[in-house]
Amino acid sequence: MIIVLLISILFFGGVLAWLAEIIDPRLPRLVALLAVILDFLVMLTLLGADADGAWLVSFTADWIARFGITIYFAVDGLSLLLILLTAFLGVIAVGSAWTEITERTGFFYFNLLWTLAGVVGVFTALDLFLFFFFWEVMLIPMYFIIAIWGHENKQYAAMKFFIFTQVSGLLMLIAILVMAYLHYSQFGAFSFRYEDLLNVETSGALGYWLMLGFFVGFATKLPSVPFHSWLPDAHSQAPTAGSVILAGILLKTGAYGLIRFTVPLFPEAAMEFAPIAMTLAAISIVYCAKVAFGQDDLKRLIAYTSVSHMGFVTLGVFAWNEQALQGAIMTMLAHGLSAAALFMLAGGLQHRIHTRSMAAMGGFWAQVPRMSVVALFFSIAALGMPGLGNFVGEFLALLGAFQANITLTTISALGLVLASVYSLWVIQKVFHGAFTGDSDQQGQLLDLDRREMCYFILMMLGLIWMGLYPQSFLALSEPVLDGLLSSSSELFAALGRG
Amino acid sequence: MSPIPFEHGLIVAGILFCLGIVGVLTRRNIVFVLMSLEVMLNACGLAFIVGAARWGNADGQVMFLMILTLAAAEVAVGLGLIIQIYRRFHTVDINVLSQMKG
Amino acid sequence: MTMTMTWSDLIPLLPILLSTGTVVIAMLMIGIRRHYALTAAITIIGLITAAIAALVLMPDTNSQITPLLIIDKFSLFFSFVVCIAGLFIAILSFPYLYTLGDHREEFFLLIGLATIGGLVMVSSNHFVSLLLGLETMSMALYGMIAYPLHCRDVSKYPLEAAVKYLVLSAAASAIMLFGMALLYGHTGTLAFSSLSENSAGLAVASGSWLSTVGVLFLLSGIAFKLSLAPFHLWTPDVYEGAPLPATAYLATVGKAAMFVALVRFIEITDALSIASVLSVVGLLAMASMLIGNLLALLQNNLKRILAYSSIAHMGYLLIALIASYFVEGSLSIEAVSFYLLAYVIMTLGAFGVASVVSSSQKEFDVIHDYRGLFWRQPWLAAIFTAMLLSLAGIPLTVGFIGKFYVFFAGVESGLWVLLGTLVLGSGIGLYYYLRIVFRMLMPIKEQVAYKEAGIESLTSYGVLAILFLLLVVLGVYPAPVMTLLESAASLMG
Amino acid sequence: MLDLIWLLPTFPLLGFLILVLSSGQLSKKVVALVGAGSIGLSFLVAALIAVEFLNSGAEFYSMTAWTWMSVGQFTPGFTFYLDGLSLVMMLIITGVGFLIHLYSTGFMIDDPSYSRFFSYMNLFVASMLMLVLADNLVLLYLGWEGVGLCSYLLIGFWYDNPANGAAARKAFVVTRVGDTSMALGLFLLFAQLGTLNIQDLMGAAEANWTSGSGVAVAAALLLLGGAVGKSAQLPLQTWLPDAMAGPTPISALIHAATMVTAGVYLIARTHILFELAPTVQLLVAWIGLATLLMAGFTAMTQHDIKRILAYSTISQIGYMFLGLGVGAWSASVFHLMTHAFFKALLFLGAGTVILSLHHEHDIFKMGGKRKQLPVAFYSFLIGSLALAAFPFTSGFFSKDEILLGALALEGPGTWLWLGGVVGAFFTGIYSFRLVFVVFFGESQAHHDDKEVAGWNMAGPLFILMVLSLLGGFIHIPVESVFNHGEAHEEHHVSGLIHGIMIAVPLLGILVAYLFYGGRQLSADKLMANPLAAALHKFWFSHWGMDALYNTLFVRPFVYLAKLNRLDIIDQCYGLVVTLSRAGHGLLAKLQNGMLGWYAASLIFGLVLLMTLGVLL
Repeated sequence: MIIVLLISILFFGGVLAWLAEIIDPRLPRLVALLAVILDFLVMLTLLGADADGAWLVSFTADWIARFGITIYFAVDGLSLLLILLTAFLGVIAVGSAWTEITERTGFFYFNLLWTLAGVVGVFTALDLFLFFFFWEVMLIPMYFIIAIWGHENKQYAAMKFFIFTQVSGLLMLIAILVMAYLHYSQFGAFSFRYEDLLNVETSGALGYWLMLGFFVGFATKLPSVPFHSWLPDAHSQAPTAGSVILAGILLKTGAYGLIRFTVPLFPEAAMEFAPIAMTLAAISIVYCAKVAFGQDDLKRLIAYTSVSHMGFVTLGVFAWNEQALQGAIMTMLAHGLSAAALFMLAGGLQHRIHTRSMAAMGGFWAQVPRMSVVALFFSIAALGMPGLGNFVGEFLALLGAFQANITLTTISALGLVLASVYSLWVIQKVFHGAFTGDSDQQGQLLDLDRREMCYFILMMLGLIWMGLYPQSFLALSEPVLDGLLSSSSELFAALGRG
Repeated sequence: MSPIPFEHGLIVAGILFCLGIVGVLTRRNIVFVLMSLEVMLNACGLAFIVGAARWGNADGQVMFLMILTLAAAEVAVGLGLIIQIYRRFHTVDINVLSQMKG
Repeated sequence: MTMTMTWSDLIPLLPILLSTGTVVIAMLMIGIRRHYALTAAITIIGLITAAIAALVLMPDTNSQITPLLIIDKFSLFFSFVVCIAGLFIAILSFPYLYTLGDHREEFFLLIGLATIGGLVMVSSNHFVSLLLGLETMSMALYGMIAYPLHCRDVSKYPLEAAVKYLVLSAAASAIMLFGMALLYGHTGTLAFSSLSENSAGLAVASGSWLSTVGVLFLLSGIAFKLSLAPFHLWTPDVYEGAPLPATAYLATVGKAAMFVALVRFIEITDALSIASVLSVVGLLAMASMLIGNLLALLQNNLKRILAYSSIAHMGYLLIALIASYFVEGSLSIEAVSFYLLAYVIMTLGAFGVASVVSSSQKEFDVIHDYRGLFWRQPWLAAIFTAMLLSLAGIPLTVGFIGKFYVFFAGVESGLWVLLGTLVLGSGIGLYYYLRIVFRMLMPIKEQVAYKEAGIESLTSYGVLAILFLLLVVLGVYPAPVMTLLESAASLMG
Repeated sequence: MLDLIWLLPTFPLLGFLILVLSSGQLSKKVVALVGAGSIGLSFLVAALIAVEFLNSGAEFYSMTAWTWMSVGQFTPGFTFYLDGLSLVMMLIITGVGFLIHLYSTGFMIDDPSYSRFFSYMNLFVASMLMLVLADNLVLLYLGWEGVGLCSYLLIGFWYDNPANGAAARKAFVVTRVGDTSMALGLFLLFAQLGTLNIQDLMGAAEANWTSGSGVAVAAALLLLGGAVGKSAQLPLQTWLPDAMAGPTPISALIHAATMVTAGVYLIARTHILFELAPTVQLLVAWIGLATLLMAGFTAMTQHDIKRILAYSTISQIGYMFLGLGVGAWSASVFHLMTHAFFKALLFLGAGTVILSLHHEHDIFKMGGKRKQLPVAFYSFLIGSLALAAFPFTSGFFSKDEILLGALALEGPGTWLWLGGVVGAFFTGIYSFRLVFVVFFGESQAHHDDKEVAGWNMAGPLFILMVLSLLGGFIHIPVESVFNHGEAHEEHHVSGLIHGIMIAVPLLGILVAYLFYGGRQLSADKLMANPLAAALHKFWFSHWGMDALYNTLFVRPFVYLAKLNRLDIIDQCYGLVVTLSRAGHGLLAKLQNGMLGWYAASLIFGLVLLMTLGVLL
C-alpha cells in the first residue's frame, strides 16, 4: 500500500502543481517541492521495514485477469536505494528549476513529478506488464520537458530521445510477451509476475533472443554503445532539471533493469552474452571518454562522460559477482549525484553566460570562486577520487570484473586515466586560465547563491558519505544480491564461473 | 441443344472484364470511364449467370439483379458528378481532377 | 434454414430496422419542412436507440436471420460501435455544417444510410448481404464526400475526391464481385457457411485454382476498401478532399465494417488455409505497415497524415488476422476486435478535434495550423495529443492496449518478421505523430483564426470529452471490454 | 597514547576543512596559525607516538577506525598500521612538512590566495599520512590518489597562467597512468590472494607463490608501474620537471621530500612481493640506475634553478630505486630520509633565492650572491655537499650504503655499483655547478636585492642544515620490517672501494669548480664542438622524452578526439533517417493525383496479387 502511496503522492502532487499555477505562477514549484520531500520522508519509513520474504513491502491487486496481469509492487533493498535516490534528486531537480523555469511553471512541475512517479513505478513494479507500463509512462512527461523548455534544438533532441527509447522498448515488450506466453505454455496460465517468470524455462536460442530483447531495451536507456547517441542531444537540449533527472535517475532505470530482469530471467543466455556485453561496456568507457574530450558543448561533454561511467555499471552487472554488482550499484548512486551536479553547474553557467560552448569560457575561478570549488569537487569525484562515492563504485566494479575478465577490465581501467584527462580539461578550460568571457561580464558573473549552495552541499555530503562509509548503502543491497547470486550460482558453477 | 460449358462462359466473362479494365485505364473522357465500369460490372454479372447455370440455382440470377441496381446507382451518382465537373472545368477530361497530390 | 421470416426474427434486426426507420422519418421530415436542428436531432436519437438496441440484444442473441444476416454477439458489438460512431459523427457534423448555406439536412440522411450499410456489413455472412451493405454505404459516402459541392465558397476539392472515390471504388467493387462470381462458380453458393464446406465438397479452402483466384480477386477488392498497400493510392486524396465528417466516417465506420466482414469471411471459410493467400495477406500487411508510415513521415496535411497512418493501422490489424489462422482460441479475433475499437475511438477523436476548429468553409487541416494550440486551448490540445499518442501506441491510452493485443497475437503465432516490421513501422510512426504534438507545443506567434465555437458546437466538445474518457479508461482498465470481446470472439476462431 | 594515531591525519584534515569552509575570510595570521599549527600538532603527536612505540619495542601497532566497505571477503578498513617504516615516514612527513609549512608562512605572505595554499598543503599532508599509515592497499591507494590530487592543485596553484595548468594536468595524468597500473595490481592481488591487507597479503604471497612465479612477477610489475609513476622514474619521470611550476615550498614538500618518495615507500612496504619476483626487483635496480644517469646528464645542462633540483631529485630517487632493486631496503629508506632533509633544504634555499631576486629562475642571470644572500648560500652549500655525498654529510652515509648494497649483489651488482658511482660523479658536478654559478663569480644583476628571510623562513632552513649535516648519524628503526632477505652478511669491502666512493664526488666537485668556479675550463669552448652541442641539446631536452611522448600519445589522442567530435556512431543513425526520408520521397512521387494512374495502380495491385498467388 505504501508503495501506491509513494506513486500517488507524486501523481496528485503533479496535478495539484498544475492547478496551483492558476493561483500564482510561483506556487507550483512550492507544491512540487513539498510533494517530493513528503515522498522522500515516506520512503525513509521503509528503511525500518523488516522483510517479509524477499521484499521489504509488497502490494498486489488484480488488473487484467485475461492475461494474468496484476498490479504488483514490491520493494527490496535495491529498489529502496534507487527510489531514495529518485526522491533526493527530485528535490534537487525542483531546486535547479526554481528560478530557471519562469513560463508555464504549472505544466513543468506537473511533468517533472509525473516523470518521477514513472521512475518510482519502474523501480517498484514487479509485474512485467506494469513495469513496461511505467517504463513508457515516464518517457512522455520527459518528452514534454525537453520539447517545451529545451534549448535551441529541442524538437530534434526530444524526438530522438523518444524514438530511441520507444523502439527499444517495443523490442523489450515482445520479449516480455514471449515470456508470458512461455509461462502459459509451461504452466497453463498467462502471467507477468516476476517470480512466476523466474520459473520459466528459457534455454537455447530462444532464451538468447529474449535476453537480447531485454538487453537492448535496457542498454538503450543505460545507455551503452552503440545505443547511446540519443543521450548527448537529449542532455544538452533539456533544461537543467531535465538533465538532472535524465542523468541522475532515468539512466539508472536501465541499469536496474539489467540487474533485476535481464540476468536473473535468462542466466544461461546472459552468461553466454556476458563477454559481448562487457566488451560493449569497455568500448563505452573508453570510446565515450574520448569523444567527450573532443566536445566543445559543456553539456554534451558531460553527457558523454555519463555514458562512459555507465559503462562501469554494465561491466559490473555482467561480471556478476558480489563486488562487481555492488560496484555497479554504488556507481549508479554516486554517478546519480555527481552527474546531476555537473549538469546543474553547466546549466548554471548557461543561465549566466547564455552559452554552453567552452570556447567562450575560461578563468571563471576568480569571478565565481564558490562555483569553481564546487565544480572542482564534482569533477574530482567524476574522475574517481578515492574517498568519494564514484571511486567506491568504479573500484568495486573493476575489482569484481577483473575476476571475470582480465583483458576487458584492463581496457576499462584506461577509463580512469581518460576520466582524469577530460575532467581536468574542463576545469582548465572553464575555471582556470585567464578570463575569456565578454569583458562586460567581467566581475558581474553571479556566484552561486545560498539556495544553490545548499543543494550542492547536500550532494557533496552525499558523495562523501558514499565515499567514506559506503557500508550503509552496501548493506541495503547486500541481501538482494546474495539472493540473486545464490539463485544463479549453481548454474554459474556448472559453467565454471563466479 | 447442349448447354454452354461453364469454362467457356467464364472465359467470355473474363475477356469482357479485361475489356472493361482496359477501358478504365485508357480512357480520359470520364463518361467513357463510367461506361467501362459498367462493362466490368456486367462481366461480373455474366460470370454469376454462368455460375448459376452450372449449379442450376437462382442465387446467381439474384446477384445479377443486385449488380444491375448497383450499376444503375453508380451511374446516377456518377453522371451527377460529371455535370458538376463540366460546370466547373468545361471539360470531362479526368486529368483536370488532380489538384490533390503528394 | 428457410427464406421465410417470422416476427421473432425481427427482434434481432432491431438495430438495422431502427436506423432505417430513422432515415425514413428524417426524409419525411425534410420533405414536410426543412429544419436543420430537428433533422439532426431525429438522426441522433434514432442512432442512439439503435445503439441501445444493439447493447440490449448483445448478451444473449445468436440467430441466423435468413441466409443473409447473422446476428450474434460479435456482429452486435460492432453494430453498437457503428451506431455510436455514426452518432458521434452526426453530432460533430452539426456545427461543422452549421454555416453551410442551404440544404444542410440531407447530410444526416446520408449518415443514417451509411450506418445502415455498416450495420448490414458487420452482420452479413452472405455475399449478397455483403454487397448490399457495402454499396449502400458507398453510395451514401459518395454523397457525403461531395456534399459541400452545391455551395460556392468551399475550400477543398470535394468534387475531385468524390469522383476519384466513385470511379475507383466502383472498379474495386467490380473486382470484388468478379471474385465472388468465381467462388460462386466454384462452389455454387454465396453463403460463407456453405463456402467452407458444401455438399459437393468443393470448399474455398480446397485451394483449386478457381477458388484461389476468386479469393485473391475478392481480397484485392477488400484491400482497396481497407486501403491496404498497394491499393492505397486513393486514400489521401479522398480523405483530404472530403469534408471532415465524411472523412471521419470513411476512416472509421467504412474501414471497421469492411474489416469485420473480412474477418467473418476468413474465419468461416478458413480461406487463409490456402498457402498462397496466407502469404499474400502477410505481404499486404508488411507493405501497408512500411508504405503507410513512410508516406506519412514528412506529410504536412493532417488529413493526409491520418490517411497514411490508417494504411499502417490496417496493416497492424492484418497481423492479428493472420495470427488467427495459426493458433487455437479466440485471442487473435479479440485482438482484431479490440484494435478496431481502439482505432475507431482514436481516429474519431483526431478528426473530431480537427472538425471542432473547422467549418465547411474553412478547414484547418495543415498541421502548422495547430501550432501553439496547447497554450490557446489546453484541453483540446490535450485531447488531440492523447489521440495522437494513442495512435502511436503509448501506454495510458487504448491504442497501447490494442497494440499489446496485436503483439500478443503475433507472439503467440510466432510471426517474427511481421512483428519486426511492426516495431519498425511504429518507430517511424512516432516521428510524424510527435511532429504534430510538437507543433501544438510551440509558443504562440500569430493567432490562427479558428472557427469561433458557438453554442451549437458544445455537443461536439462533449463528444470529444467522451472519446477522451474512453481512450483513457480503456487504456488503463480494459478488463471488462476484454471479457466481453472474449465471449464475442469465441463464436468464431 | 598509541591509540591517538588517528589524530595524525585528522589535524591537517581539520586544518583543511577550516581553511576551506572559511573561504578566505580569515586573516593571514590565523590562516598561518591554522595551516602550520595543524601540522605542528600532528608532528608533536607523531613524536610522542614514536617515543612510546620505540620504547614499547613492539613489532607493530594497528588500530581500526571503522570498516570502509565490506563486500564479500573484500573488507578494507580505515585501519592505521604503525611499524618502523611507517614511523620513519610519518616523522619525515610531519617534521619536514612542518618546517616547510613554517617556511611557507613567510614565503607566501604576499600571495592573495594565502588560505587556499595552506588548505591544499594541509590536505596533502593528511593524504600523505594516510598513505604511509594505511594497513591495506586500498586505503594506501586513497592516500596515493589524494597526494596526487594535491600535487595537481598545487602545481596549478597560479592557475591564471595556462602553462601551470598544463604542467599540473601533465603531472596528474602521467601519474594516473601509473596509478591505474597499480590499481590493476590490486585487482590481481585480490583475485589471487583474496585480501588487500598488506601484512596478510605478504604472508599469503609467501605461502602461496614460489619465487619468480608468473603471478608474483605480474603483480610486482603492476605495483612497480604505480611506483615509477609517483616517484618519477623511467619511463614516467617526465612530469616532475614541469611540476616546478608550483610555488617553491610545494616543490620542496611534495616534489622532493615526501610525495615523490611514495613509490619507494610502496616498494619497501611490499618488498616481500618483490623478493618473490627477483626479475622485477632487478628491473627496479636497472630502472633506478638508468634514471639516475639520465637525470644526472640532464641536470648538468639546465639553466632553471628549480629544474636542476628537480632532475637531481629524479636522480636521487633513482638511487633509492637502485637500493631497493639490490635489496638494500633500509639503505633506500635511509637515503629517502636524508634526501628529504637536504633536498628540502635546497629547495627552500632556492625559494629564498627566487623570492629575493623577484622570481628569477635562470641561474646564469644570478651570480656572486654569496654575500647578498648568506642564508641561501649556506643552505645551498650544505645542501649541495649532502647531495654530492661529501664525506660525513648525511647524503654520504645513505648513498654509501646503497652503493655497497649494490656491490654486495652477485652478478650485475658490480655494474650497478659502477653506474651508481658514475652518477655520484655527475651529482658532484651539477650540484656544485649550481653553487658556483649562483653564489660565486661576478654578480649579474639585482645588485640591491635584500635577502627575504624572516625568522619563520630562516629558522626552518637552519634546522634543515643541521639535519642535512648530521642526519647521517640518525639510526632508523626498520630492521624489524626488513629483517628477512636483507643483505646482512657484512662482507668486507676493500679500502679501495671506499676510496673510490669518497673520491668520485670530490672529483665531480672539482670539475664543477674548474668549469664554473675558477673558470679554468670554459663550457662555451666545449659547446663549440658540434657533437657536444648536439649532446647538450639532447640532454637539455631530457633525452627528448617529452617530444617522444607527445608524438606517441598526446597528439594522436587529441587528433582522434577532434576528428570524432561528431561521434561516428551517431552518424550511422543519421543514415537511417536519410534512408527513410528517401523512401518517403520516392513513395510520395507515386501520389500524383492522377485518377488514371490510381486506377492503374489498382489493377497493378490485382495483377501483383495474382502473380504472387501463382508463385507462392
